[in-house]
Amino acid sequence: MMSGGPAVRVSIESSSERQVQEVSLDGMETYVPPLSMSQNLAKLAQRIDFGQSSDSDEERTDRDTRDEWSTREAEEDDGTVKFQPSLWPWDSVRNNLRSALTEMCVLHDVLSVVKEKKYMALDPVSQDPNAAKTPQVFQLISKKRSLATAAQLLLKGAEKLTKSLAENQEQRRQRDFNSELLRLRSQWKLRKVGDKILGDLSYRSAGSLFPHQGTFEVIKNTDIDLDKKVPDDYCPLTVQIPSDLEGSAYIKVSIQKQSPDIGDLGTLNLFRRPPKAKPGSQMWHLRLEAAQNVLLCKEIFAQLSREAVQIKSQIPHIVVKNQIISHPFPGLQLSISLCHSAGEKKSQRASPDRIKPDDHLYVLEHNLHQLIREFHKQTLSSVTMPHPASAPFGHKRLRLAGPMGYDKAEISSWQHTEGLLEKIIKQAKHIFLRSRTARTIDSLASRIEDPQIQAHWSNINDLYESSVKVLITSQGYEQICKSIQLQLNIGVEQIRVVHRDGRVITLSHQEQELQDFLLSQMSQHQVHAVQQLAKVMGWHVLSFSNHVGLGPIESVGNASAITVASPNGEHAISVRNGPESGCKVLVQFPRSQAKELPKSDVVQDGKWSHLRGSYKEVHWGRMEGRNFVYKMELLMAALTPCS
Amino acid sequence: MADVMNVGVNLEAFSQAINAIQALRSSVTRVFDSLKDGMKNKETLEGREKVFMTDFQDNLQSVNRDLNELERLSTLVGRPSESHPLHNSGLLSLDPVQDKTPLYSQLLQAYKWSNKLQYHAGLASSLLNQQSLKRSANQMGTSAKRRPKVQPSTLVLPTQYVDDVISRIGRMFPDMSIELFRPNGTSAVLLVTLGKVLKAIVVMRSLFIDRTIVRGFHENLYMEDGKLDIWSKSNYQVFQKVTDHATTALLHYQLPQMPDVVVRSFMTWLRSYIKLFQTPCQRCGKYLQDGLPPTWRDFRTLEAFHDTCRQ
Amino acid sequence: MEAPPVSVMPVTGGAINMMEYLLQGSVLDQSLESLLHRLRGLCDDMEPESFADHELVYLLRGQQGNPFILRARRSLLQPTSPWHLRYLGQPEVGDKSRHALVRNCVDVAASHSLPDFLNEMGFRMDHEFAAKGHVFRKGQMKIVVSKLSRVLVPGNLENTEPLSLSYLVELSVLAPAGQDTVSEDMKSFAEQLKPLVHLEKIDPKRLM
Amino acid sequence: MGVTCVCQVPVAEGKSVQQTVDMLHKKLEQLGGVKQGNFWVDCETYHATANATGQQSKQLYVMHNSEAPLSCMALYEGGPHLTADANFDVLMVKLKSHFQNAKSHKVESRGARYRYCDFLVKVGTIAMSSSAKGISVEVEYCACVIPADCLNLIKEFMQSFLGSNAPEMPSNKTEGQLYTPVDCVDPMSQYLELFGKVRKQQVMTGSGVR
Repeated sequence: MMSGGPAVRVSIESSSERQVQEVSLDGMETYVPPLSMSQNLAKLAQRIDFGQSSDSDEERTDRDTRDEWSTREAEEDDGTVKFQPSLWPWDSVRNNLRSALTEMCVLHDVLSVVKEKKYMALDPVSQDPNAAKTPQVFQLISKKRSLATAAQLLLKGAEKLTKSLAENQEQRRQRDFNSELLRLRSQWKLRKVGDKILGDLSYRSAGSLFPHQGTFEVIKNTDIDLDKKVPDDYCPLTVQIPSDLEGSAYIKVSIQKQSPDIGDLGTLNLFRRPPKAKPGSQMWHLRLEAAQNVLLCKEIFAQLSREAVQIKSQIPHIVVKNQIISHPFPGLQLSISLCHSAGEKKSQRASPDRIKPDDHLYVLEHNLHQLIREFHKQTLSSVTMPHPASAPFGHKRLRLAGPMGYDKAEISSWQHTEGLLEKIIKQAKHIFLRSRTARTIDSLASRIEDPQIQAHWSNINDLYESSVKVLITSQGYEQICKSIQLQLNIGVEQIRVVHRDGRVITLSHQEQELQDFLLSQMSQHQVHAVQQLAKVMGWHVLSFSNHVGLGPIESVGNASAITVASPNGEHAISVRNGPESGCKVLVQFPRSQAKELPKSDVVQDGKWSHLRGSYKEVHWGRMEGRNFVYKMELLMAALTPCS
Repeated sequence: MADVMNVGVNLEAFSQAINAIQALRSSVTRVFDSLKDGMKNKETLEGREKVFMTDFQDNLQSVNRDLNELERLSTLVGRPSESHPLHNSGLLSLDPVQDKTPLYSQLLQAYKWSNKLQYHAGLASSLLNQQSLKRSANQMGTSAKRRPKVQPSTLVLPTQYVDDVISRIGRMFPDMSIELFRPNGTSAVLLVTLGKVLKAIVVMRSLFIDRTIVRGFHENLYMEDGKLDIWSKSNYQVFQKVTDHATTALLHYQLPQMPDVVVRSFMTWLRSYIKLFQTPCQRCGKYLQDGLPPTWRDFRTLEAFHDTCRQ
Repeated sequence: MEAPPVSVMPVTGGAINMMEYLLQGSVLDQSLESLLHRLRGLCDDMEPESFADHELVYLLRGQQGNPFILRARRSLLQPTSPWHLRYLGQPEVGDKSRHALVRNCVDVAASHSLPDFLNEMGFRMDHEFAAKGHVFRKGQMKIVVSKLSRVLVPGNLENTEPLSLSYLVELSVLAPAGQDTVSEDMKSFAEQLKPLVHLEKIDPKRLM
Repeated sequence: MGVTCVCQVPVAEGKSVQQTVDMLHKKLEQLGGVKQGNFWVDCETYHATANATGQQSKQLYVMHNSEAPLSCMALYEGGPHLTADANFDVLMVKLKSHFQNAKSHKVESRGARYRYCDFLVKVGTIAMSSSAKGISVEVEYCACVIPADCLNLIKEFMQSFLGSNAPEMPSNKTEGQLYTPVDCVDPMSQYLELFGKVRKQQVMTGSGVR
C-alpha cells in the first residue's frame, strides 16, 4: 500500500487526561486544572451523601462512615444468609452483635483519629452543585407530593362547593316568604290593604268589564313544623282564591243533530284532567293561572248568556244552568256549556255513565277565547290619544267622520257591532256548512265513478267564508270536457255557486240542494262532453238542450239532450241524459240502410233514400269502453265511414 | 365478393347440417313410434318390459347422437353476415329464381311503405297531440317516459319567481297597478287597482288564482287593525256582479301547465273593466239594465255586455 | 235592505257649552325625564304617546272690542288626521274657590282646507308655533307635556327654535259647564306631581 | 259617496208640488226603487257684519246633509269650502258678532230617499221659510267617484224616470273636477246652486206678483 509514496508523518498525542473546560472560537482548548490532593479529597467527600442517614443526632462523620459500613455489612449479611441458611436460632443475634461490635470499633477509631488531628481535620465543605444532584427518584417523589397537596386543595374546594350547593337547595326548599312574594309580584298585580296582601287576577287591566272582583289573598304559610323534615313541595307562600274560581273550567262547544231531552239540559259535566305541573313553576302560580282561566270562562259564559237573553231569534236561545242552546239551522243545535269542576271532588262525577264521542269543537272554543280578548282589546283601544294633541279624547273614527264627510251607511256600520254569541253562532254555522259540503262532495265523488268529481279547497279560509272549486270531468278526457267547473263560496247561511258559464246560483243550507245540484251538473256534463267530443270528431251538433221539456220527468233537475250528426250526415246520434233516469243513446241510420222500411209507392225517387231513417236505441250497458265519453267516442268512430 | 365466397365455403356445412336435422327428426320420430307402439308381445312380463326399455334407450341415445352432431355442425355454419341492410331477407336477392317470383322487389316495396307509414304516423300523432283534439292532459300521445319532464309541480314555485311574473304583468298594463302582499305565509295576495274604477283583491296559491274580490275604487280595503281585508264583499251591486264574473273568468281561464299565462290573460280580461261605467252594452246599446251597467266582458273579445244580454 | 237607523244627533247642534278646566306649569328640560317617569306611573295603562303639532293662531278684528281668536292646529306626525280648530273663551271670573282655570271652549275637527277658509272668512294669522312633546291620560284628564318652538320662516316646520329651556305642562279636562268637581280631581292629581312641577291656575290676562 | 247630480224638476202642468212629487215616487217605485227613509239638506246664510277692510263681503253658507250626519259644510260661492264636524255650528254661534245669520234666507229640501241598485235617488221639496218653492231631484251613483266616467250612465238613468226633464250634464264642473274623485262637498255645492236659482225665481215671481 505504501510502496512508492512519501512517508506519512503520524503525530501521536497523549489522550487528554484533563477535562476540557471550554473550546474557544479559535480552537484553543482550555482545560480544567488538575485538582490538588486536598481538593480531590474534598470532592470525594462531597460524593458521600450525608443526608441519607436517618439518625440525625449522630455526628456527621460518624454517621456516614458507619452508614457505609453498615451497608457493606448488610450486603455481607445478605450473602451469608443466602449461602448459609441459619444454623441455629441465635445466629441473627450473634451477627447483629458482631456488626455492632465492628461499628463500635470503627467509631472508636474515627474518634481517635479526629482527636489526634494529626492526619485529618474536620472542615465544613462547600456544596458542589454538580455533585449535589438529587436523584431522579427523589424528584419524582417530591413532585408526587406537591401534586398530592394540590389535589387535596382542589378536592377541598369541590367539597365546599357541593356543600354550598346542597345548602342552597336546602334553602330553596325552605324559601323564605319574602323572596317568594317578590316572585309573585313580578307576575301578578298585588297591593296591600290593611294588613292583607291582595292580588288581582281579573282581566280588568286588559279591558275586561266583567264585574267579578277576581281578587286573591296572599297568605304566609306558617303551619309547618320546622323541626320535621320539610316536604319537597313546601312553599311558605300560599294564595287564597275565591271559592268560585277554584278548580278548572272550560267552555264546551258542540253541534248536535237532534236535541236531547230537555230534562238533560244543564247537567253537562265533563272534565278534563288538570294540566300537569311544569317543573320549576310554583304551586301558587298554577293555581292562579287556573283561577284566571276559570274567571275568563265565566266571563265568556256570562257574556254569552246575557246576549242569549237579549238577542231575539226565531227560535229563542235557551239558557239553562250552565248551558246555552241555540239553533243555527233547523234540526241542529249548538250548545255552549261552561264546564267547571270544583277542585277536589272532580273524581266524583268525572265519568258520566254514557261517554259520548267527543263532539267538542275545539276551534270554536278557541275562537270564543279569542273573541273575548278582542272584545277586551276594543274597550281598551277605543280611547286613543288625539292628534293634534289639543283635540279632545274620543274615538278616532268619530273624529274623522265630520271632516271626511262619512255617510250614513258608513257611520251606522260602526255602530252595529255583533256580540259574542252572534259571532260564534255564525262561525258554527259556517263550520257546519263547510264540513257538510265537503262531506257531500266526497260522498258523491266516491259513489259515482263516471263522471269524476274533484274538489280543490282554497288554502285560505275566513271564519265566515271558505271556497272550493269543483270540477266535473271524465277520465281520459280532461282536456276537452271541462265545461262544468264550479266555484262554491261557502258562507254562513248559504252557498253561492259560480258556474263556469257565468251563472250564479245560491243554495241554502239544506244538504239536499247541493247534492241535487251536483247531480244535475254531472248529468249535464255528459251531454256537454258529447258536444265537445262531436267538435273534436268532426260531427255536427244538430240540437242541444240543457233542459229538455219532453220525456219522463226527472225528480231532480232536468234531463239534457243533444243530437249530433256524422260528418257526412248519414248517421245521427241522439243522447238524452237525466240525473235520475240515466242516459239513453239512439242512433239514426240513413234510410237506405234501413232494412225493415217498406217500399212506399209514393216515395220512390232515389234521392229520398238519403233522408234519415228510424232511430235505434243503443244498448249502452253493453257498449265497450271504460266510461261514457269513451263509449261515445267509439260509437262515433264506428259510425264515421272511412273514406 | 368475400360474402359470396364465405357463403360458398359454408354451403357444405349447410348441407351437412340439413342432413343432420333430417337424421334428428327421424330419430325423434322413432322414439315416439316406439312409445306409440308400446310393449311387444313377449312371453313374460319382464321380457316385455326389458325389450321395451332397451329399445327406448337405444332410440334416445340415437337422438342424443344426432343432436350432438347437429350442434357440432351449427358451429361450422357460423353466423350469417350482418352487413346486408335487409339482413337475412337481403339474401333473397341472391335467389336465382328471382325472375320468376318478384319476392325481393315486393319486400323492398313493403319496407318503403312501412317507413313512410311510420313517418306519417309520427307527424299525425304530433299534430293530433296539439290542443284542439287533446282529450286529456294526462295520457294522450306523449309517452309515459316524457311526462316527468313536463313541469315539476306548478304548485310550488319559488316566491321570487312569482314576484317576477307578477311584476312583469304589472308592467304590461300602465293603467293598472298591482301590489303584492304576503299576509298569510307564502301565498301572495295581489291588490290590483284599475284606474279609478275598481280595486281587485286576488288571492293566489303559488301562481294559481284561488279567489278574487272586486270592490269599488273608493271602498275601504283594510280592516280596522290595518290588515288587508280579503273577504268582505263590495257594498255595491255592480262590483258584486263583477266579482262573480271574475270568479267565472277564473274558472274559464285554466291552463294548469302554464299558470303565468292564466294570470296574464286574467289580468288582460280584468283590465277591460277600465271603462266599466263608460261602455254601453254591445247588444242592446244601453248603459243600464236593471240598474247595472254592462258588467260582463266576453272572455275572448272583451266586449261589454249586460249579464242578461250576453247570450 | 232595511234603512239604516238614523240614530245620530240632530243636524244642527254639536256639543253644547263645553268648558275647559286648565292647570298649567312648566318644568326644566333637565327634570323632564323624572316628570315623564312619574306621569307614566300615575296615568292610565297606556303607552305614552308623543306628538308633534303645528299651531296657527288666527285673529279676526271687528270694528269694536277685542279681536276674535281661533287656534288651528294640525298634527305633523299624522298628516292625514283632521285639523283641530279651537275657540277658547275668556276665563270665568269669580269663584276663587275653584282650583282650576275655567273657560269656554269649542273644538271643531275640520278638513285640510281650513287655513284657506279662515282667510276667506276674514281671519288673519297672528303667529304660529310648533309643539312637540308627550300626552298622557288619566280618566278624563289630559296631561300634555310639550316643548314650544318658534317657527322662524313662516310655514317651514323644519326650521324652528325652542322658545325656552323648559317644557310646558298642561293638565286639562273638558266637561260640560257646571261640573266643578273635576277641578278637585285635578288638584289632587297636581298634588301628586309636586315637587317635580307645580301646576297652577294661571290667568293669561295677567301675563299680558 | 258617489257621483251626484242635483237638478230641479218643474212642477207638472196643473199639478201641485206634492202631486208632482208623488208622481215621481210612483215612477221610481215602478222602476224598482225601494224607499229607504227620508233625507234633508239645509242651508243657512251668514253675512259678515263688519269687515275690517271694508270691501263687499261674500256670503257664507253653512249646510247640512242628512247623508253625512256628523258633518257640517261651510261654503263660499265659488270659493273655498270647509268640511267640519257639527261643532262648527257652535262656533258660528260664538262668531255671531262677526257673522250674522240671515234667518229668512234659510232654505231646505226635504223628502224621501230611494235606493235602486247602486243609485240613491232623493226627491225633495225645496222650502224657503216653510213654503214649498220647487222640487229637487238628487241622483247619486254610489259605485263610482269619477264624474266623467259615469255621466252618460246617470243621464240615461235620469231620463228613464224624468223623461225630458232630465238635465244636461255636467252642470257646474270644470274639466279638472270631472276627472278627480268627488267629495262630500260636491252635492252641497250643487244644492247651493239650485237653492240660489230657486231664490232668484222666487224673487222674480214675487216681483211679478207685486
